Amino acid sequence: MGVESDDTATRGPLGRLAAALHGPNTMGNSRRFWYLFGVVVLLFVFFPLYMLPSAVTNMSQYLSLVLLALSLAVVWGYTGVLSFGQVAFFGVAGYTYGIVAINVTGPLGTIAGLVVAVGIAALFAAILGYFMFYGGVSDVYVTILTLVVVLVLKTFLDQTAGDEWTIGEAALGGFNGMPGIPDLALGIGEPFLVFNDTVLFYAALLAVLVTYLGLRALLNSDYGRVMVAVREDEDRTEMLGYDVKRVKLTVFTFGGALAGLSGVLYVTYFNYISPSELSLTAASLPVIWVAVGGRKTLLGPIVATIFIERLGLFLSVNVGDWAFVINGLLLLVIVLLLPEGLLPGLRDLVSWIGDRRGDSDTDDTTDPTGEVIE
Amino acid sequence: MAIGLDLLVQFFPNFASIVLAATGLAIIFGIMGVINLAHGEFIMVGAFSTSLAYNGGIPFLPIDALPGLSRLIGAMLFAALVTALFGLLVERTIISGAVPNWISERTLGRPVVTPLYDRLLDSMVATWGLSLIMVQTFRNVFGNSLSGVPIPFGELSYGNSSIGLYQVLLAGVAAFVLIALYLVFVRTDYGMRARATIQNESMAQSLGVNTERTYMATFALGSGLAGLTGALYTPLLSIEPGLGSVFLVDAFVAVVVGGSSVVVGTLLSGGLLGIVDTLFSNVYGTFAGRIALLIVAIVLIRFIPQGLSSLVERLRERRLEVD
Amino acid sequence: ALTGSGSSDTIKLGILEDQSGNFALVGSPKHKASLLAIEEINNNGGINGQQIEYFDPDPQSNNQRYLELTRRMINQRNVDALWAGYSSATRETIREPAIDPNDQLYFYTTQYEGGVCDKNVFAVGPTARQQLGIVLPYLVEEYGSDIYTIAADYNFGQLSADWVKVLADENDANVIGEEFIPLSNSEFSSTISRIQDADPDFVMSMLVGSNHTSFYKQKASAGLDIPIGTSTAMAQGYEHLRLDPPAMSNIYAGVNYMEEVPTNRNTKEGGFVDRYYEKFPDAPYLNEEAENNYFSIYMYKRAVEQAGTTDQEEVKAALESGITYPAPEAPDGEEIKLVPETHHVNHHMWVMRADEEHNVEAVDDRVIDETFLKDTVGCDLTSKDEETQYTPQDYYEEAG
Amino acid sequence: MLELDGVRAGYDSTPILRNVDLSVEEGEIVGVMGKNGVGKTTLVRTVMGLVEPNEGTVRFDGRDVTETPPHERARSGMGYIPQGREIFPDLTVEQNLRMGESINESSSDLLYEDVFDYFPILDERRDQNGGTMSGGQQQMLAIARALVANPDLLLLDEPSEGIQPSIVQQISEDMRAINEDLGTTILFVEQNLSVIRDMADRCYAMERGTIVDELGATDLEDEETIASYLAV
Amino acid sequence: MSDTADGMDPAVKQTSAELATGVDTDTILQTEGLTKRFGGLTAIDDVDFGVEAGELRCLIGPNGAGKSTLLNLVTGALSPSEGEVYFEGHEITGLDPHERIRHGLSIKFQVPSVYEDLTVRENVRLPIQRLAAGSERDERMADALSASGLSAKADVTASALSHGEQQQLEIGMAASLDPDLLLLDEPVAGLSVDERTEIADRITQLNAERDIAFVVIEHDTDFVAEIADHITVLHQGETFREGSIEEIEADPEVQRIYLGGETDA
Ligand SMILES: Nc1ncnc2c1ncn2[C@@H]1O[C@H](COP(=O)(O)OP(=O)(O)OP(=O)(O)O)[C@@H](O)[C@H]1O
Ligand SMILES: Nc1ncnc2c1ncn2[C@@H]1O[C@H](COP(=O)(O)OP(=O)(O)OP(=O)(O)O)[C@@H](O)[C@H]1O
Ligand SMILES: NC(N)=O
Ligand SMILES: [Mg+2]
Ligand SMILES: [Mg+2]
Repeated sequence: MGVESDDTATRGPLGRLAAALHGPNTMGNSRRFWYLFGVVVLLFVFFPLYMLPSAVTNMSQYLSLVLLALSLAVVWGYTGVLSFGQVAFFGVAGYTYGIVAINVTGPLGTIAGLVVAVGIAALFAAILGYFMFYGGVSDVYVTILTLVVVLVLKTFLDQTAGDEWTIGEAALGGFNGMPGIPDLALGIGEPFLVFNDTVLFYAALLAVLVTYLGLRALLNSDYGRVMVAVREDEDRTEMLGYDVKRVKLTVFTFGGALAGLSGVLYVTYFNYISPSELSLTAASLPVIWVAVGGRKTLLGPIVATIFIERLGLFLSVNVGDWAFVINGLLLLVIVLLLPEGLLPGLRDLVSWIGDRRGDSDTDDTTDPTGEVIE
Repeated sequence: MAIGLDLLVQFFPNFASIVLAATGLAIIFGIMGVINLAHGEFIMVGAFSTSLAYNGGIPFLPIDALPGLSRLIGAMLFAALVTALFGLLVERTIISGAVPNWISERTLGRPVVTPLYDRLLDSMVATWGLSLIMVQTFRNVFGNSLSGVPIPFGELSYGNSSIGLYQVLLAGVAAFVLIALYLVFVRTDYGMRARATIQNESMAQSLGVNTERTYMATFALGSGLAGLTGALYTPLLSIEPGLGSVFLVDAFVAVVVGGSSVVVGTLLSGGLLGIVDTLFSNVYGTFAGRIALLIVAIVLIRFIPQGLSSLVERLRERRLEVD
Repeated sequence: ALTGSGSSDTIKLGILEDQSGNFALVGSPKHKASLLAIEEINNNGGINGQQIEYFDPDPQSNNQRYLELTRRMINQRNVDALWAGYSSATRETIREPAIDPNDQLYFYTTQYEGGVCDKNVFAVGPTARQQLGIVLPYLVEEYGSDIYTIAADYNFGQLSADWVKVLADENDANVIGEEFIPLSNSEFSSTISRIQDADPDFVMSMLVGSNHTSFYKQKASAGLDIPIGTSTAMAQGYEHLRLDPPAMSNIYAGVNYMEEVPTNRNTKEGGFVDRYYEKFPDAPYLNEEAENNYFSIYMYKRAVEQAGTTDQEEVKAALESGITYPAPEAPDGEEIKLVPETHHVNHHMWVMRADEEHNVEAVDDRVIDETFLKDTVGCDLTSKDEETQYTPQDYYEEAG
Repeated sequence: MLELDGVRAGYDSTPILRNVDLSVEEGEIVGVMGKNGVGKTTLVRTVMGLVEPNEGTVRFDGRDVTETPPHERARSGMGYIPQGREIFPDLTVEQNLRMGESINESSSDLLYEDVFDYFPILDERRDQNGGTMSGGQQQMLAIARALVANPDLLLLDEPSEGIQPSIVQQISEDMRAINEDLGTTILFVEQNLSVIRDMADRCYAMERGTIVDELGATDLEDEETIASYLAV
Repeated sequence: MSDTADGMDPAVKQTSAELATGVDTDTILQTEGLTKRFGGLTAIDDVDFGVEAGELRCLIGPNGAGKSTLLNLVTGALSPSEGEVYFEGHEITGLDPHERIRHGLSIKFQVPSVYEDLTVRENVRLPIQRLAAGSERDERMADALSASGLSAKADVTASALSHGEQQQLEIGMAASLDPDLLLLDEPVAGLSVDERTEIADRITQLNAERDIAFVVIEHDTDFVAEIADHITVLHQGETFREGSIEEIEADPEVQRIYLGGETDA
């Protein structure tokens, strides 16, 4: 898009970094936010010290799903393209990683798997995006079309149990899925770092942190503002000289890659993938995380993903029969009472209460002929 | 010839299931801008109500005492009514937020819920929550399955094959539902007012439309149709809380492929998708039928994003041009 | 292998069975029968004097939840043995990332396609080969040699269909038609018409799940009146009780157990069925997998008693010593045997037939050994630790 | 016919109307003028019931309608032509007009002939979707929609906006004719000097959410006076 | 950012060469045989409409004459049934709207179209960030804000602006694209008298100082009289008259179809 960098040369590198991370498109622009952010990051960094191993590995799973949520936040929340198909890229990357890593043994195979998987997910998104956006498909039609793509993939994968669906050493495995997917590893020949347990946790944490900060920078950059402009009004944006279709395609492709990365981390957590990652339920989860957290934010989907997933576990352990009911009620209540999402809703609630306190003074003293109207 | 006859006969149940799955969803989606992900569960309510009523599970309502076919028809009509009322309840509490707002206005002094009308995505999340609640509540209350209802009417033989006559008759019911809806929309102003309401609610009010009642009626009608679908399929299905999920995807695809006009759109998409499904299932097997149906849907959405009913409109315009 | 927490005087079992979600219909009898076994054992003095403590969170038919809960069972609850999951997909979800790295003793009790050869896994349900191996020869004998196979279009169905072919060969029968149905399909008129066109002597049905249940109703209403052999219907989801007659009329199930299996241990007063309904009066059915959970908990008890410890390696060794148990499926005087080499069970198999009124009676029964792993692929966990699942591809490679 | 007494109203917590008193006699044509943003539209919307007053009363036809929802006001005879047209974009022109039929339940005559007489383009374009009509055509449609059912009180919010000069003149004349022939009471908001002068019997001037002046017939002769209320 | 890339397209070159020989080089916009049909209705009928560089043209005509349609064909929001559009010597008929904008076109729509949920500053930033960076960008944003009279409301969301302020904002956004030709569809509809004057001043100023050519659609004849160099009257999709304000106002046919018996004083 040929956009120039911001005018921040005078503020030094730190100032430039701060400027890059701040802007109207993300929540949390105050100093207090960054202190809190630091504290939370530290809590996560030391998580393995005070939590059980199972909690740590479960957390790595939530963190890899956070990337999936973020991919939808970027595509839907910031660019206005509601894809119901993020799990398609997630799943395709998962399977691709499995196929490559099973066939090419050793750490290099896993790294190649990662690269190829993310690349294939991005390519798939690019092709699908081109098919849709350059064909004039928009709004809810994108939503349904992407959903149908997911269902086609699932229907197809469900019946790949036969031997004809074996690629090299890797059998797609149909409904039962593809087991034996190796952990990501670094090294040549012998791995010197294997991404499992705590290592996987830190890798996922790092990925989330980098993605979050990177997305903040992206969304507050010129390009991010164009994305938001596309969300707000496609025609107006086109008439300001921006190539709206290309922006949507680029973001959709990027979202596909991010969902793909999420898929790779997720399958290395399971060492296994199956078509149930492409079910209607699975496809709707990212939408729910993002909608519940607040789609026009990055933090919202992060918090909501971890919260909802962890809550599900809590309920299945402690509640039993009525867990789904409580889960459903919670979704309902959040959507009805906080339509902008959990985090923006809480923020507005806090400021509303603040206003009410402040207001109650001014209300009483407003002069009926006072300058209320601008 | 035999193959042709076979395809024709097989087409009827496919057409019926797509149309019946879609109409209720189409009305609620097309007129209220609400995507009801709990649509399958509304169908399930219809099926459960039918099974309970038919088997004498409803206190004070001796439908099971009716003789013969009237017992089944009574149970089905009862189920459609129950689902419509249930829809009304959902509309008042969740979709419009009227009940929570009534409470909050008396306690907090302000409404807390913005109606979900024309908020496609929020309505999706909310009804997804509703569907979780409904499935598990039914499971907890009624158990994992209910006893079924026999399939009436016996078989229809053709060539050296046969099919349940009931499944063929369902296509007739589907056609009847479409005609009835057509009459409701064409003969009364209801359809026009409902569409006006979603396009501009406050203007519709200013022209004398009781928009609240329009929404309630629309949601109840859509729910009632879902209930009817559940009722009609009770004899054919195993009655479990999750049974609605089979219908959901086909319903969605049919609605989107059909386009904005509920009756014409559903008719065309039911017809086309039914043909595709029948053809591919028969020639290449059930898997091929399924995949072909989905792929045709993708291609149609891509090339006719306004839906099949827009083709009819274009034809109509073409005619105007000639005039 | 265990670092027991404060209460190491109890034996801890993890019971992960679906109480809600898609598989609740088949999962909740598994859950209930497990509790019954545990209660009986505790009431009779426990195992080696130790009471059983159990953890039974609800995995909600969700594989992701299964993995989380399995890890929690292993890390947090330090369970001595784990029963978990209905579908093979669930088993595969937890096997590699959680069961094997922790060498967790794990019982998988569902009837399944077969082939798991894993030192930590005791797959004690019947395999497709065992189930089809009793019902298919019976039907060939009774009705003739032309078979039409319909099966769910996924691993279990496809592999079962392969076993039908293998067994048809062995019994001089032929598969004249074969059709796979996606799990989401519930419309069967074209399938029914194809069966009528093919005109087989009987149908083998390996349809799975509630959508596929519609097949039986629809074939009845279409007037398709043909014997059907199955490994899936009736014993798990009690279709003969849920569907109106005559949907299941003339259906023959090859099973190791169902509520109606006529052994004294099962149906005699005070037998398994009575004890189950006494504890769970509202339970709808006592299914095949429920019995598998039940007897395998007792087998575990015997193994611990034999090993004199709950140390998992020693218990596995004890289980590999040829443990047997007088399970409800077996007639008086007979015990079913856990095969040391394969961790599978040589079940007493039954052919159960439903009539027009859906009354179920046994028409044939005998012990059928699990031969595929042991004889064909040579799985021997007593001499070689493995963590593999073999498929019929291996059968064809090994057996030609 | 219409009487507002001490009305305060606004959006959410922003107060807009402050202490508005206003009355329109049966058969009168009354204008409201004022600069952009003073609250004219809010006033009309309050009369229609689309904005709920926090204080004060609205009386219509002798009845207190303060709590009455808009659709009942419409049925009891209020016809509303909003600022910005608010045509139903996906209904045809004919359907848009039919939507107006439920106004004024008490009168059974429908004035399609008169309406098509004023705006023949609407007759020609019966089957075109409202949303694809040109800006001015939509404005005509909005006026026609409120007129078909012969309302007792017509509320017009800047009816001349976007309409070609010749038709603007014509509208003023038509409104007067409707007023005389059918006895329709009219309350209208305008920016256009000549429309105010041509149509109004009487006119209120608004500033910052409240009525600051009332101009009688003689004041309205004088364009300077009008202009002074419309300009700074 | 710039449109140099188009120079490489031989087809375009050829066309512009052809054009250069036949047509006045000062013409920045020219339509040839432009026609748009909606179903049976011909909204634009074989129109050859030309605008000179630096000109301030008004486009008037009865409701439904096709004025907005013509602008939409020029910007590419609609595609023509027949005919071509040339801009600064290049044929732009098949281009996407954003490509045309990059050639130096700009538009303010009939219905106000600003980003309602964004602040005024973000609104203004969007056109400018594509063209300028660094301190130049800041300056141009500040200029655009003050020229629109919105400096004080820079951090207000656009939905909270009055109708007139939104019009000002949209004109400001369109103007900050540095266009050679700015198309305005009813810029003063619904505005009060003083706001009309402000916008008239703004237009004449942009025209004089930045040498931007204008096509302005408006029904307010006083306003048209105040700003227009030259007027085109469109009627039933065809160019009906062209001329100066005096000529047009005096034309009895224009009075009949458009202005009415007597024009406003
Ligand atoms: N829906 C709304 N929410 C909040 N404020 C609003 C809303 N609609 C209007 N306002 C504000 O109320 C004030 C009065 O608006 P109103 O539309 O009544 O003015 P008006 O006199 O009709 O102006 P105009 O001549 O531009 O039509 C303005 O400041 C406007 O910004
Ligand atoms: N999409 C469409 N389908 C059918 N007819 C259309 C469509 N768009 C515009 N028209 C018709 O084309 C004609 C020209 O419309 P256009 O909007 O260009 O008029 P205009 O000159 O801008 O009028 P106004 O001054 O009222 O804004 C009108 O008769 C209109 O009804
Ligand atoms: N093991 C099965 N039925 O999946
Ligand atoms: Mg106004
Ligand atoms: Mg126009």
